[in-house]
Amino acid sequence: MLLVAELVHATIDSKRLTAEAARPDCGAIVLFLGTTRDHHDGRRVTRLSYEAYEPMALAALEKIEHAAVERFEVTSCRIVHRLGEVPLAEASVAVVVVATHRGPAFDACRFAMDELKRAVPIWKKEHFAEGGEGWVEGTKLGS
Amino acid sequence: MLLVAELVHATIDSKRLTAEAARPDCGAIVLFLGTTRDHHDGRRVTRLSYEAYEPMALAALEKIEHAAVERFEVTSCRIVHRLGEVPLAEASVAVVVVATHRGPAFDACRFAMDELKRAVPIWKKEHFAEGGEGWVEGTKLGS
Amino acid sequence: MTIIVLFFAQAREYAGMSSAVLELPEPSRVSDALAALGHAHPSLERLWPHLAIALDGQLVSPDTLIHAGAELALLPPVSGG
Amino acid sequence: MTIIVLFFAQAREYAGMSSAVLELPEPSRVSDALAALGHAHPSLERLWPHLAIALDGQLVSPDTLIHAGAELALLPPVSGG
Repeated sequence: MLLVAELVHATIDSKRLTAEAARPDCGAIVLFLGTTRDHHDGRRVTRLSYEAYEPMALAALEKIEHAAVERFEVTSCRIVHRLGEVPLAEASVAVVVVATHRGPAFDACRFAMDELKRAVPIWKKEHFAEGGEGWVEGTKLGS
Repeated sequence: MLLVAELVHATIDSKRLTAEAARPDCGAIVLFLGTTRDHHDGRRVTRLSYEAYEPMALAALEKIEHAAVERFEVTSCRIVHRLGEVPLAEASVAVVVVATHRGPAFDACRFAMDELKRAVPIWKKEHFAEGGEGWVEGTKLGS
Repeated sequence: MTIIVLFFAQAREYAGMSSAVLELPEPSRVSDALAALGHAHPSLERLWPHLAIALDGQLVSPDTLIHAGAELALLPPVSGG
Repeated sequence: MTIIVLFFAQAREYAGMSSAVLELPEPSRVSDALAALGHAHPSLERLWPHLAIALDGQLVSPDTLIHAGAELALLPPVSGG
């Protein structure tokens, strides 16, 4: 149960994630929360929403979790991404890494987020204060 | 209220810390939790306790928070350290960094923990399963 | 044969649908499916250079052969996080 | 003059107390205070090479002059986190 990617349609419970992650044989937990921002490229954003190709996104998230554990001296890596509308300043994604020591925990958490932005079929749409909406310019999968 | 170092004698509420840290103009929150471990140098540890020179420790923690914000492109850095007895697998320290982008948030959080280990008058004592206890070998302040 | 096509993000908006059944001759490759989709929804064609294509959840190249009942997904550039 | 001395961690255990009032002649330096403390608590002396000393919350060197009412803290190597 150490590697459990999740896609959720409600608030990400970061307290539950860190509580479930804590282990008596590990000294370091790094939690990254990506939170929704009220501006992008100078335009004011009022709402954000996410969609995913869920089965493929889950497989991609699990692959990242496993890669993080293989590449770095960490015990576990768990990723949760929220879908649907996410209110401003709430977490759209959480990555929790547990390790004996903090250096690898920071490295693995950063790696997981870099991979998540690059290799997971999830899309973010911004709704602008001035009207209109747009998909955030992204990265072609497999590139 | 962005830089508020705290010394606490009860459970560190990481959910409150991340909730208070979240800002609509920032996209990244990095939380580090240092958790107490059940072993050290091959010996089984059953209990841990911390003590501090509190006024000087608070000043040192605040100095680290300010240094993190000055050195890295981050909005805030907040450190909470627990004192007294800390049960195994619970957090003895939390560092929360908020930033527009995640790279500086990871860097600043790691910097704050490195500084905390080096420059804050806090001491950790381990109680061993085989009996006996010992202060964890540390770093001379000012070195 | 028929396959299922899934449209995501911009592809969903340009096509005006999130999924569809597509009838294809046998044998067909991914490029044949895209040509048929472009014919049905010309607005999709400006996305072609930017799309990744998945067949049954795996990224594939345009010359990959499609089997009956496959799930083909049109994946615009991703922006999770 | 009198000053307050605070003992932490190993220093507290070796001295058998967490704080004390120390009487010193005027003028006195930090090194004079340490000599008086080592005289009263010989077990503290093995800590000297490892200790940092704070005067009113600031790290100081042994030749720093002490004023009446100062707070002198004996700080063994730190291990927070």
